[in-house]
Amino acid sequence: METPEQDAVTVPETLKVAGKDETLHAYREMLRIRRFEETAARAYTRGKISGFLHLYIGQEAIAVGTRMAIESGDRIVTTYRDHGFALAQGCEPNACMAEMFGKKPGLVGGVGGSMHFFDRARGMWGGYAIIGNHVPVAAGHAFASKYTGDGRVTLCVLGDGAVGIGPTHEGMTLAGLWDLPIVFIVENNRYSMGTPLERTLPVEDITLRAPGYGMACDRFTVSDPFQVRDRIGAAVKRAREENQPTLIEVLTYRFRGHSMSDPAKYRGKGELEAHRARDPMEMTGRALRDIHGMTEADLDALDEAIIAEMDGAEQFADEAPQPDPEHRFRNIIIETTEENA
Amino acid sequence: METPEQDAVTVPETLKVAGKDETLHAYREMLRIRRFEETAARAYTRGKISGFLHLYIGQEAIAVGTRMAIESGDRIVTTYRDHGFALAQGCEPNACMAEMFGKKPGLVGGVGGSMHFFDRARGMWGGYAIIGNHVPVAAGHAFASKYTGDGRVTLCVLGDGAVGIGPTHEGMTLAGLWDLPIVFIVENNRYSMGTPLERTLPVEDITLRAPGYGMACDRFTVSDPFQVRDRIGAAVKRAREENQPTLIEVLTYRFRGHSMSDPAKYRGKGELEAHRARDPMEMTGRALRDIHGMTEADLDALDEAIIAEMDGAEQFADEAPQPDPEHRFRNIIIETTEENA
Amino acid sequence: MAILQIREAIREAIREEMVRDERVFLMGEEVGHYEGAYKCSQGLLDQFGPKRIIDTPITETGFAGVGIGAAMCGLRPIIEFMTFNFSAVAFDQIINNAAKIHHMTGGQFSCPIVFRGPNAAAHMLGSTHSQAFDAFYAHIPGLKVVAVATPYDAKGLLKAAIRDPNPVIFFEAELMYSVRGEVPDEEYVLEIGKADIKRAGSDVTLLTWGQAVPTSLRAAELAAEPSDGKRPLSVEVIDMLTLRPLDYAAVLASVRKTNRAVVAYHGWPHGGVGAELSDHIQRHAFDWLDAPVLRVCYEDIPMSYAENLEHLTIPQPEQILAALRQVAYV
Amino acid sequence: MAILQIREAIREAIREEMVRDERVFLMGEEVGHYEGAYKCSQGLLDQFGPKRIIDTPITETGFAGVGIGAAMCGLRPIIEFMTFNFSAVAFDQIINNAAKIHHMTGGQFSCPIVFRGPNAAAHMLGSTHSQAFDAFYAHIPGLKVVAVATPYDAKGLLKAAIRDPNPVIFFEAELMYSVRGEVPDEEYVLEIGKADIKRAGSDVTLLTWGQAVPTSLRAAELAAEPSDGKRPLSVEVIDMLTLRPLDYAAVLASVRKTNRAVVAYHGWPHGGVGAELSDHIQRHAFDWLDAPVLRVCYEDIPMSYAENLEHLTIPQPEQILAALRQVAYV
Ligand SMILES: Cc1ncc(C[n+]2csc(CCOP(=O)(O)OP(=O)(O)O)c2C)c(N)n1
Ligand SMILES: Cc1ncc(C[n+]2csc(CCOP(=O)(O)OP(=O)(O)O)c2C)c(N)n1
Ligand SMILES: [Mg+2]
Ligand SMILES: [Mg+2]
Repeated sequence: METPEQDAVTVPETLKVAGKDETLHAYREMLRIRRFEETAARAYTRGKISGFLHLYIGQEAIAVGTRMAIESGDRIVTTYRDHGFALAQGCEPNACMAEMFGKKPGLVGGVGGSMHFFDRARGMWGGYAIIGNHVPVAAGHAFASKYTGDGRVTLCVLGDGAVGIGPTHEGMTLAGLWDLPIVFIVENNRYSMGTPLERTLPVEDITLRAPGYGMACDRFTVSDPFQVRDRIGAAVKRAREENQPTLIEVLTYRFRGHSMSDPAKYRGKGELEAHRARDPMEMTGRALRDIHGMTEADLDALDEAIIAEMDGAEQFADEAPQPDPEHRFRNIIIETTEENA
Repeated sequence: METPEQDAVTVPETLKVAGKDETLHAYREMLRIRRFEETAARAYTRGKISGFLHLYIGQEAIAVGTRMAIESGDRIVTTYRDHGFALAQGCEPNACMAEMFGKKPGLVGGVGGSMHFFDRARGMWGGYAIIGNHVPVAAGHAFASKYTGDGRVTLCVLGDGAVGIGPTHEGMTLAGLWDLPIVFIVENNRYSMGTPLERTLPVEDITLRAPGYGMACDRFTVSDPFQVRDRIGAAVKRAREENQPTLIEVLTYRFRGHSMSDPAKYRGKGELEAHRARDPMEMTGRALRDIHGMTEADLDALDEAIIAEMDGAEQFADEAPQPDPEHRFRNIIIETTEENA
Repeated sequence: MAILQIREAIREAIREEMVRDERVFLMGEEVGHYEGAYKCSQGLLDQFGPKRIIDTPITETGFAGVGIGAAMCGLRPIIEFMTFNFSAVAFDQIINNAAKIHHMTGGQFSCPIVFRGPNAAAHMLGSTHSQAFDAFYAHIPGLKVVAVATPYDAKGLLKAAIRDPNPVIFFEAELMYSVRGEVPDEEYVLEIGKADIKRAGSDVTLLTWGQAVPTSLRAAELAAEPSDGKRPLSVEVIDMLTLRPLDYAAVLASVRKTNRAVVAYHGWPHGGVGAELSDHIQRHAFDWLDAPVLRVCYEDIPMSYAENLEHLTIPQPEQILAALRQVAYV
Repeated sequence: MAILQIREAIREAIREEMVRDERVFLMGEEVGHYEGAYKCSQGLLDQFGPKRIIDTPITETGFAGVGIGAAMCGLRPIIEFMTFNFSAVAFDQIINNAAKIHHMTGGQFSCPIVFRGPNAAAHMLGSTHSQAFDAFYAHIPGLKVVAVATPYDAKGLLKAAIRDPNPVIFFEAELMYSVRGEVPDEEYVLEIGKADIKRAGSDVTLLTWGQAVPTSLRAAELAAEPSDGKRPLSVEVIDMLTLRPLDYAAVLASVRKTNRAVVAYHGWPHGGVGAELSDHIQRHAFDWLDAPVLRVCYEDIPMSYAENLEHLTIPQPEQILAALRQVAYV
């Protein structure tokens, strides 16, 4: 596994030029995702959350940076590793936590769990758990934008493990052929489950596929949320103004296992530490201290407030009622009426 | 549609340097395919052949050139447009015609028809009719060659319309990742059914996909069977000696409709004529006359012999018995025995 | 009343719904410039233009998914599969996205989409191109499944399917596109979920759908006017029309009257809609049944290309007649 | 006799067959270095190396097709689906290639391949990860379909599946991999196509398979020793084990003895193997039946994540008991 060089461990340019408020905002958002997931992880080990739980810890800058690059009304379509984008889009931690607890006030009423976060009002369009099968669906959202002229951009997020599967190929083929307003963001965290890239990709550079789709592309290692905002922002602009799709490979790293059940024994020696050493969230915190003159105490206070928010979410989820038994029969078939016909 | 320039209508170099015997052989093989299919087309219009009938007329040089580039034992895996490769591989016209007539002595006993020619002994490994679903299967043959070290090369033939579909992508991804001894030959005849490339491909150059699969590639417009032999031969060598896959796009043209039911109204004006003017088979015939001193009479005699062969095949098929009724229950489930277990 | 072919009835349904609702579009292989592999969309590209009549590359998973994604945005896609055999490569989109989006999103999104095209055997197309997908799709909660056999039903039910807020699988039949029948001149929409008695009778209930409908009606004629001196039978032929949800009420009402039932359809025997019907009848009309429910369908084998083998594999009127007589002890 | 978990029995079957036959290899996601998502292949990469224990990218259609192509060349692939839910994206390879190659090639090629992995619901995985694929694959001629619920059956039938010259779909269950049971120390191979009486009885026949086997055995206990004072019932629990071809002889022999039948399984109700069984029973044991055949299976809905909803959707012993009593008029 490529492990970053040590000199990477200095505050990146994009962070240096960012203002204090936006830096603080980005830091808070990333920290909220991390604390939310740490809380969820504990709840999982206590048996309060079940099923599969895939943590985003280490990748937060992508969701937060992307949020800063889009308008409200734009659509985020992602995988089962969806907490980061959900929170960055503004979903309520209470509703998200309750969803994972399988409770009635959950984001989708408790029927979906961790892998299926949907919050239409906040531009969170899922939450899909069959690898690659959301890619044509996302292309369909972009198709609808072009059809209706709603001016929306769709952002389709997938993992490095999803580029080899057919539905991804078909979705990208149609996006390229039909010039759809969409941005494909491949979160390359070096692994699909326990398998490193070398055993899943014929070539390391995923963007080599872009020319075959007639798509523009970009590729970079995440340093901080503003870098992500700027790089993805350019693609969003291209989509919105020119109806041109873009394939972006974002090199990132997850600090936890694939899911809670994965001890991640497959990592190389020192690999995790090297990536932690350039944790985009820590970088952002450092910028607040070194550049914007915030104190440890300031950051601790912020952290405590966020931890309290997430503890609150856990308590809310814990105390929330289960869905009523009849709920399992709802939202399957819609009755036909004059209105919806 | 790209229509070839007129100066293309001179005997190509590769034909000029070919010897008389091999030129005559190649011409005969191409003519056999063409006459076989013309006979089949007539039989179809008389209701003797049913189902779908896809003619290869115009593309013969690919099958004949490929045959000259491979060894016996190598595997041809192609689509429903399979008559050309079957005959080039040495399949009996009688058996092939009988198959299309749905008769007992058919190549696969009359259960497959035109789209499913299989003749294992002659390296004809099908004959598949679901677009793209033979690509992973062909990769599996190549996988088996690497696994057993049998030294065989698999040639997987697909149409321009098959490059956008998922199974093609997955088969090529695995071939590239695992370094399989396979050659992918995309027969780009400019149309998938009635749809020209511009409406099916995001980019015209199909080989732009090769880098994403970590594969070597080649791309050329068919001039004659020897050019095909040489270009595909290089890829076959790479596969056999280095276990390296290659993606080859062969620009060709079908003179008939997609299938017998297609009047091909969608062609551009003068398009068909322009392509006929550089018909690789006619070119080869011209080389026999202009370079190798054969007379019209010689060629006519050859033609008559071939027409007689194909008429014989039609008569054979016509007179052959239908499969026995019980045959429909055969070859579905194999009884388990000591030997096959 | 106009006399239309089924392909024309389908075309008119699409045309009328596209005129009525801007959100409706047609997408599939060869639906535009080629006007449909079976000419169901003849003239539609000229009338509605390439924005709403969309030719696709061969990417069933891709354009099925695009349709689903567009439906989630409020559009009303009609996705044509050149034949349902090709929906096998899009199976995941249908079972995991189309059928589940509304449920999986807690009702925040719906998926008003129609997947339509010919289903089951045509003539001598071989094993991969002759399959009935009824059993697969009717099994899946979250879908509606319709199969039509007359121009009247085709037009009325396709319009209903296009207006339906749920994903609808709409089965046509390649060999029936030219079948003619009366279609009202004024607009009408039929109700999904209702079976139709195509021929009333009192001795035996014959449940059928799709391509087996004409075969069943023929069998009913043969049973009514036997040429072999056997006792005539009054057969009630019910076209199920909707395979999910099944019109169990219509089925039970008839069986409780005739006390006998045969199910005839195009499809393999192991499980499927045929078994569902006979299971339901034995469970809910147990005390009314004078004979076991019989099924006449494909043999349990892949379809062969050879004409004689294909003919033997597909249900013929004679076999249905034999089943009708067997349950009536004639 | 050793006591093994089902995952160990599966591993031993694969190991023994790989030692016995060079042509056998295991391919799938995470089967090698990760040793299987459910640790079924623990230690196999070390023993056999990466040539025969092959990690794949996420390309179910790709590696299913590679397995089919390799089988056509004479190899004996074992293709692991991490769960059968992911076989939906490979559906075409299974229905159109694996199931048809032998027939479509006039017998020139065969397809000796095993597709294996966990099927049906686990615990709180939501609608796309909790589906039973029995109905889909058992419907398809050209396939054999097996479902196991004990270490003994798992080992003996997986070895049979690997040696079988036909394509075999082999269903396991995520929640049962840790189930322990006796497995003979000496080699044995079981016969595909034979049901197994897991508990003998005389009042009611209970047909079941897969994850519903332990639930059914529990229900049989409850029926035998009622805590509620109701009349005890002697229930014959038959584990079908093979879903295609079904062991109809064993089914009919039992039903003609008990005159009553219940089918209990994990899967949706519309059609499928459950309907096939009750249809077959009513047809061939009509005069023996004292009550309609009942089915206990999933409700006809997508699976919800919430624990209480999932519990209500999956057959529980109490519901099976109620069905047993209903057919026995208790
Ligand atoms: C079609 C399909 N096959 C297999 C799986 C099981 N699975 C879930 S996540 C995963 C790994 C995905 O890795 P990647 O795409 O890199 O995303 P990441 O988890 O790293 O974010 C696998 C194999 C699945 N969900 N869908
Ligand atoms: C999955 C699938 N979708 C659709 C079809 C119907 N179909 C058969 S051939 C064909 C066109 C293929 O064109 P191309 O790949 O260019 O091959 P060509 O016919 O030109 O040789 C189509 C759409 C099919 N057989 N399989
Ligand atoms: Mg990854
Ligand atoms: Mg073509």
